[in-house]
Amino acid sequence: MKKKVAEFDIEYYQFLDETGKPLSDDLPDFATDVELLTDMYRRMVLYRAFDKKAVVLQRTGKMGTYAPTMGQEAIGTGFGLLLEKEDVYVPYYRDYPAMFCHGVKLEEIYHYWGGDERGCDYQGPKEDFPISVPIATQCLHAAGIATAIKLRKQKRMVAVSIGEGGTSEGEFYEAVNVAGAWQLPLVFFINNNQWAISVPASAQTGAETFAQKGLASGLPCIQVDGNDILAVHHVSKLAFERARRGEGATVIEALTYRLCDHTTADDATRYRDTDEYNDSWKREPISRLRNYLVSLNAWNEEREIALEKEVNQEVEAAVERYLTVTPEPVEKMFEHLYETLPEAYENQVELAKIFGGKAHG
Amino acid sequence: MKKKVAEFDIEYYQFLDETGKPLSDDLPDFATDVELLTDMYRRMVLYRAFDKKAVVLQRTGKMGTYAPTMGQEAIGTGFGLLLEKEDVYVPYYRDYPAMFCHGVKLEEIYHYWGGDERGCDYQGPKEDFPISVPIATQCLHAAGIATAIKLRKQKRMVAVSIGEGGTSEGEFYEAVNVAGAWQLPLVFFINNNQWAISVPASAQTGAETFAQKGLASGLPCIQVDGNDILAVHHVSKLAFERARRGEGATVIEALTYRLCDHTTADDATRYRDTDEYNDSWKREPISRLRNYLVSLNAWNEEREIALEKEVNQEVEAAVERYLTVTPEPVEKMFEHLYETLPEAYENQVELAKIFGGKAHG
Amino acid sequence: MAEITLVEAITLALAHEMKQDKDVVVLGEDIGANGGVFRATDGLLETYGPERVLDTPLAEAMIAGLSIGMAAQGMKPVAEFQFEGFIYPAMNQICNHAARIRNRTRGRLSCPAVFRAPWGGGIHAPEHHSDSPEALFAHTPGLRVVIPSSPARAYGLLLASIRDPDPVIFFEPKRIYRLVKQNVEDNGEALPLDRAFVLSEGDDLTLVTWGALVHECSAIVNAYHKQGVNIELIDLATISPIDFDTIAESVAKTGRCVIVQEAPQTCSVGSEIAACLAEQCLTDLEAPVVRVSGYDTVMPFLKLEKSYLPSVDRIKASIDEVLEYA
Amino acid sequence: MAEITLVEAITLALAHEMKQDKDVVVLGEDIGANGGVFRATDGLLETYGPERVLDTPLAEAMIAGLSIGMAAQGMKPVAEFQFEGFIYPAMNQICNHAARIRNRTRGRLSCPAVFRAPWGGGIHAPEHHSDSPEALFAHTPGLRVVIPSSPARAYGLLLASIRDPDPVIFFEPKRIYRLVKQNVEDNGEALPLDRAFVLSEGDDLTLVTWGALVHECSAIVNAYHKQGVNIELIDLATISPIDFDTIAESVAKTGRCVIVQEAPQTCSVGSEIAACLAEQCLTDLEAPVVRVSGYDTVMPFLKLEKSYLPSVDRIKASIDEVLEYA
Ligand SMILES: Cc1ncc(C[n+]2csc(CCOP(=O)(O)OP(=O)(O)O)c2C)c(N)n1
Ligand SMILES: Cc1ncc(C[n+]2csc(CCOP(=O)(O)OP(=O)(O)O)c2C)c(N)n1
Ligand SMILES: [Mg+2]
Ligand SMILES: [Mg+2]
Repeated sequence: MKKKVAEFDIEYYQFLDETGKPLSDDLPDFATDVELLTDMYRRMVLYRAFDKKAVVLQRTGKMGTYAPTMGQEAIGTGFGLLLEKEDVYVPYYRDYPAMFCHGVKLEEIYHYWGGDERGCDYQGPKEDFPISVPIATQCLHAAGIATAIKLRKQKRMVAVSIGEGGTSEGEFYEAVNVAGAWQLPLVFFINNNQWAISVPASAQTGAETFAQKGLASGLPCIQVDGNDILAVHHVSKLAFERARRGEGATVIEALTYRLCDHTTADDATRYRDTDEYNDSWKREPISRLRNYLVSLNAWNEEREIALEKEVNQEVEAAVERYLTVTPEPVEKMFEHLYETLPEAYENQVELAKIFGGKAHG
Repeated sequence: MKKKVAEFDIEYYQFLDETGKPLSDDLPDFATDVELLTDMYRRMVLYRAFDKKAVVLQRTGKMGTYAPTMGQEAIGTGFGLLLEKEDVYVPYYRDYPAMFCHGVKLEEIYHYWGGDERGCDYQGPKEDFPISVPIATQCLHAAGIATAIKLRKQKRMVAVSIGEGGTSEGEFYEAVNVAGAWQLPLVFFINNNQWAISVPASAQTGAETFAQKGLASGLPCIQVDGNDILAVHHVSKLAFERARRGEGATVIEALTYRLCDHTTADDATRYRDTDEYNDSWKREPISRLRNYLVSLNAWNEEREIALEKEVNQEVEAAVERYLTVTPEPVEKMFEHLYETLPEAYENQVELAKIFGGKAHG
Repeated sequence: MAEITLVEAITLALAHEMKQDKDVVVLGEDIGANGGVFRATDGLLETYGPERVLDTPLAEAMIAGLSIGMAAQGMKPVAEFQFEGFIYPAMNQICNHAARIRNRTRGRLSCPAVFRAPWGGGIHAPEHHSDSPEALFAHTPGLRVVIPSSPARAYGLLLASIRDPDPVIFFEPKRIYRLVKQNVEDNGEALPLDRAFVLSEGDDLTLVTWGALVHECSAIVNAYHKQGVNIELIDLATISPIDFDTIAESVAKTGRCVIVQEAPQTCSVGSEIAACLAEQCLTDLEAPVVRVSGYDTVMPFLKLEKSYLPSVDRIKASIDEVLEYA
Repeated sequence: MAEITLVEAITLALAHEMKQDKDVVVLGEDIGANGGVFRATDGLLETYGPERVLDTPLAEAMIAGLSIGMAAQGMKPVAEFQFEGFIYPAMNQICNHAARIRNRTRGRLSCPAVFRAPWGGGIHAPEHHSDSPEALFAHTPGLRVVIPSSPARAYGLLLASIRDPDPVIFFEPKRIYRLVKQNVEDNGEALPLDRAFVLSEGDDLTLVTWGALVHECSAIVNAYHKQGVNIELIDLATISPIDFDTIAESVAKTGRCVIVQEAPQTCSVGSEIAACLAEQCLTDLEAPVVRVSGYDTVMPFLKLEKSYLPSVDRIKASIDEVLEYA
């Protein structure tokens, strides 16, 4: 005898089609909030300008390896704007839009990839974690922060992001598992940009969706068009509210496309079909929102030109601050190893001062 | 706009009720195969006698710490009998029934817990992995073996087991994930005995079932009454056939109860309700199958008495072989570290011979 | 003031600090109702409740990762790994994050966590339950590594570790969890984390060890003392950052040094001490340094376990060799 | 015979052995169509197809665990970790299983796998991409650890590692992946896994190093040679089990030793060498041993990376110190 003991489904959200036209009349409330939408738009344009500039900085020898975020702006912007100041954000390495929304400065990310630890010493969101390079580890930090918040009965929440490839790591799953077991105020964003360097999403797992990985711990799982900022914002709101109400964690898979090389050290033409890449530009998020704004009569050519000028100035100012920072002296590599440097280190610090020279690029 | 993009359900299998009465007429073919069923019964009785003896050996100082398997005999016996000689079995540490079915000798397990590496040098199933103490790691070994089998286009399969607590480890999930991604000929058995030492199953995860953890990689997931050997055998057959047909992996959660302390070093009364424990005896697998056999007129008091005698002799013979083995000389601890011991070890081997004495208990 | 064992001293220190500082929480597998498999957290759940004593799901990377997140929020997690052999899944979190978070954020975030684990061999436990992996963590900058060898030192060093603003690997010699009792006052006094303990003074030879072997070594030192040979016995205890000064001072006096450890020899803490001697104390050395270590092979299953660990005979033979060297 | 780089020598050895032995399979992240982020597996997918060249899901414990299972079946998996900093999630599998499976089954099962990873600093990579964790594996009995420093040695040592019946950690100095070219004949000849390489002979001082620093050290040795100082340069290469005999022989001749490594100093391979010298060669030593190491701090982000790594000046200063010691 057999009986069904559990049932699940995964829902997919999308409001705007590729051209920015609503798929139906059933739009979320904020879909007419022009102020919010233009803010979203302004930010996405800014972040893309930031991103392009970063690639230029790297190509011209002014920065180290960089992981561009081109094409994925709607995800981080869509949920980042929902983060309150007192919430905590734990990013993966390709997730500057959400970091910026939460108060990280443009030049901090330049410093980071420029090889300066001060790029992790955020002046804005003091509790946010810096970029995590060891993939998936950040999910457990986020769960730990959410645990602290829950134990202290605070009304805050934590968001964390990860690439779809990263969800193959055990540590991602362990975080999902404890988030479910302990009903943590935590929202997972799986940024499914279809590729993990050269490995396509389809080769990472046998699952039809990455969202369903949350079922392993009984979490609500949502799939969303990550190039439709309305949909991202909408599902994030649902999940954040749930977390804030103390009802636990959610897993959100946002579908998008990596419209760039994996990093500046990568050459995607080695493994990725150019047609697929070109075709994906059709679904990119910025023009989609612009078209929608235009259809609301909330945007025009003139404003576009003004915005372009504005963001370029903002990016240039950040670059200026990045390039003119005084290098750290060599002994800084010891200063923050422990709160107080153990005596045993005296010789090494002396040696470093004698032989170390100063920071270089 | 939202739409459903994926749907799943978990089915639960049970044929016999607690008293051994069929829940319906819908029984599997083999439910009248008296020869098979009495073999199952004989084995379960033997394995329980083996288990009780192991606890006695430990208590009387003749063996080290031991993890009993009391109450869980139907799971390993139920699927172990379906393993072909050329299949590979990768056990967790509480899973002697399946190991025995696949040809491991009783005394080999005594040697193992007695602290003798030769207990892992199985004379029967040469390719099976020994007991894995670091929890969940064995799932990846099983996936690796299944990968080798698949790459070599062999018609064999691999089974692996793990406790429900162990499924919280990332390595379990990584194995499930690759089994799904690569359609490996592999069947996972989650032995849900309700407790991971002192932690109840409900505290391990937010999931309603442990079976559904397989959904994370799109695998078919089945829950089964692990005290009903008919049900275990039936679902295992389905899963094994699937694996042998090259259709990929399955996750099976078998519900049972740890009718013993976690190990001989544990005292379950510290954390476990005695009523719950006592109540669980009602559902134990051996009397259930006996009752069913009796109802088929395939078992009686006389055969029971004969069987008891037979298994006691078999266990005593194993104990005898265990206790009379010649201890290994001390230099054995180097002999199999590498295939050929590097020269650098000469001094250490000499030292060990001088100071080592010989193996003790 | 009561006579307590080493494991009771651990519990006492935990309870003391949980009472003093509500940010201290303990977490791990089976540490709640069960009080830990060695009972190190016995009674804490009853006193401090499930919000300060967290039985976690079974996953060590998770335990470490949660601790890092909680610590970054100003909590002071004291995490237990059930045995040292199960700390490997957490190495990614410990080495790549706990040890680095302060440095890589230039002090913005930090990790005031303690990672405890029963450590070492000699209790006839199953495989993977008797290792001594302290060198792996001593090799990792940004961590502290501490191994106490008596109830009093366990109490004082654990208090210090919990109060320390940086991550501490705290290994507890399980073989001597209950070996001896000692009067330990619950006075909240921490011991310094950068000072080895000179347990007996002597001019003839310096004997450095830590963990359970401190007991064999003490007995050996007493035996030699009766024969008029005075051995200076150092319990290293704060393994990393190492207090080499105390060893150097001693060897300046004795000119001879034997190091005794359970861990395999290659790239071990004993190697570090011998290396520092070769670098900084060469002219003081009147005899070759000798390391008495676990062999460079896998810790055997229980039948051969005693043959693996440094035995009293083996230690004495090395001491004699070094003493006799002219 | 062609002039090839170190990374090309890796590819050549892989291709050679895949051709010779159909049980050899390579696996890892991005090693297929992409040929590995450093192109070490470039072209192998085209030649040997997806059943011999396996792009895996993104999970290092999984890569190691699969390798162990495959190896137990008699395959010879050569697994790539994308960078040494991402090997930590695999430590549980490597230390608790790969290193032990032969011993714990008394030879019934074994693990003829190679775990490759680009290793070391100096290429201005992001954080976690420039570490030198060889000591962690050298401390773990049952493993071999190999680090080549030239195209020819990379070729010969990788062949040997693949053919070796036991697990080998094969770290490739990424800084010199493309630094020099060398004629390497694809003759299938392996180099021994238990012999250090004496790159230049000399009576005045023994200089031991491995990996990318072999190049700076060679240049330094040449410079001293011109001044009439003859330094014996040893490329350790087979890190574990260590070939201490070659070092001891050299120091017997020179009486002076400097060890140069990228890794942090405490409990490092350099510590082991210095310790063995203090134990076995004390009377040979005419001067204190000196280790020139990465500092005992976290490898900095790229701006300070060069200040962290042993520089030519720092190495020379130590050599002078040791030479001048009287
Ligand atoms: C633990 C670990 N393993 C490997 C890497 C190397 N690596 C960096 S990015 C990457 C691919 C990640 O893909 P995905 O998670 O899909 O994120 P995406 O880069 O596509 O945004 C890999 C393998 C790493 N950083 N950390
Ligand atoms: C990686 C690891 N962590 C911790 C342990 C210690 N330990 C042994 S058994 C056990 C509980 C396992 O429970 P479960 O998986 O449910 O299996 P059961 O023992 O109930 O059969 C724990 C925590 C271990 N052996 N390995
Ligand atoms: Mg991706
Ligand atoms: Mg269980």
